[in-house]
Amino acid sequence: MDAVVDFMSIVAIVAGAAFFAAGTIGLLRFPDTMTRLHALTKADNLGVGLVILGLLPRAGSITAGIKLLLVWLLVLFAGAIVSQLVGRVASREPPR
Amino acid sequence: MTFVPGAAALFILGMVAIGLLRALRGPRDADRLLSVQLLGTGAIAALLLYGVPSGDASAIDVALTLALLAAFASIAFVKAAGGYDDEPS
Amino acid sequence: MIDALNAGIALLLLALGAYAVMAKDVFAALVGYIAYGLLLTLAWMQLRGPDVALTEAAIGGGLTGAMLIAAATRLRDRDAAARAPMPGIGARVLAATLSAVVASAVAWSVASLPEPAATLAPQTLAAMPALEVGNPVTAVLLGFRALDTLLEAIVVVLALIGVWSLAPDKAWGGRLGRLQHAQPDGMLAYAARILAPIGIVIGMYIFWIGADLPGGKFQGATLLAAMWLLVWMAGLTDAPAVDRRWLRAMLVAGPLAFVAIGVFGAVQAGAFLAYPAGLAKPLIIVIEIALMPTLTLVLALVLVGPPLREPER
Amino acid sequence: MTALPLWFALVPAALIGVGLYGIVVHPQPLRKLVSFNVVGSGAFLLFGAVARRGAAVPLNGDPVPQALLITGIVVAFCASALAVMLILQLHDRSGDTSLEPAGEA
Repeated sequence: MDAVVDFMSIVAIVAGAAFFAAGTIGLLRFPDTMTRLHALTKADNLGVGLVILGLLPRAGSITAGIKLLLVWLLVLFAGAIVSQLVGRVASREPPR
Repeated sequence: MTFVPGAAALFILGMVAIGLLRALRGPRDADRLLSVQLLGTGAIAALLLYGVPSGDASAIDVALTLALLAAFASIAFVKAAGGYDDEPS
Repeated sequence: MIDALNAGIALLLLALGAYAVMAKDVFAALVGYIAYGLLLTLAWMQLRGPDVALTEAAIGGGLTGAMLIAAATRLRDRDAAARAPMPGIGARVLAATLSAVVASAVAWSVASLPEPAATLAPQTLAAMPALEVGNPVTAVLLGFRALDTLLEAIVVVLALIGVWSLAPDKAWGGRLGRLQHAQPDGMLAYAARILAPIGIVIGMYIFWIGADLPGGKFQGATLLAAMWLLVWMAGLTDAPAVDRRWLRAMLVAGPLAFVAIGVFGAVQAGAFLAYPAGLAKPLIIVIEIALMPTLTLVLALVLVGPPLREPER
Repeated sequence: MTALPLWFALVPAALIGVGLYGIVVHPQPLRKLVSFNVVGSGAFLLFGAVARRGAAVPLNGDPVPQALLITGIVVAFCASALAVMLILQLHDRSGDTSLEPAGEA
């Protein structure tokens, strides 16, 4: 049982790291601000989400687990707000 | 069992550091800001990957603080750039 | 792997610090500086200073970035100083040489620090039971170096008074800062309504655990200040007028309570800021609670700025 | 355990040098302020490395410098905020933030 949990935890962490790689590549390679915003939110939402999912079994206590989930929720929320607001500013200027 | 998280922390940090090249290139302020946003989330992930498996409880509190203030610089930017005043509602 | 992480963080810090100084574009430099602040938080964790990391996360990761970006966006394009020429190549080489000499001197003095390292950690640990707090950093802040903390609380209030003193004469007595335009049902107001309650809980939590775990009044107050600023930027509340009595009372309440407890110690225990036996923990808690509103107000209002609007009649 | 982490001793020294260069050469006050903060954080990091060096079981670092660092960071922030407000006031009243005497700028 422990081995299964460990395995899942490692899979989730590696997948999370992969989303960060995807976010970076998107941020560097995509042609304009809006598409870059799209790449960024994947790293925000799924990258951090999967990393935290992988860390949950190692959290050690219920409180620590709840705080980890709260971190993810806050990151999700911040990502949503930032993409709305920055997207609004970017859409008012002509694309460069 | 701390090898994978540690390596992942290093990898993520390296990735978001490369993402900072976008801050170098721009061309817009918004683009530069995005790379910092990515660095912020990467820092949160690296912090947790490093602190949680080694049993460092304070790492979660630091990550909580960073996550709470993650949107702060961007909000200040949008306010100051005037992107908010004439928002269609 | 720790070495690789340390080396990576340290080199990235150097690169970002250099970028923040050297970048051509002002905004790019500030973005570099904000990234630098985020990395500093990681560096403090690696240096095993979680209390410092929390402070840096709250101030360097949040308030400083917002302050610099807001300032740069207001100055942008209209600021002739940004286009002023850099000094000539000769002057720059001279400056670089001078800076290199200073940096080498610092590096050399670090390399020749005495072995074994001087430390006050054992003394701190030995004296901590008398203070009944579990976090050694809090013990230092409010125990052995309480005078520093008192002076700091006074200095930050002075900084706010300095900011206020920039007010134009006709605006004195008016509300602080500029009016924030916002839509009550807009995106930003939504963000503030969701984030502020969560942030206040987290801020109080960080404040409360400070007695025994990393955290405390500075970190907690910074978070509360950030949340108030968020609500203010969203236009959901306005800054108070500079001449409100409650505002001034709260600003001086923290330092005054601190001084009063110091005098109490001088009478009861024979030295300024000494805690009578058995009363250490309650007195420390009183000081922390009294300083909290003062610090929150100062940290928020130094970013709001001086009063700029004429007083309402 | 008490060995000084080399990276966190040499990099801060370099940061102090870089920041000092920025303070000298930048004509714009806001850039000078950022450079000044780089110098400050370099000094803080150096202090933190010394704190780490003074680790003694069971502590991971000397709490005295760590406590001073916290007060230092808060005071540095307030000083920076005051400086930013001065720069903004200079801009509002004179139209730019040049430090040159009027007529020469």
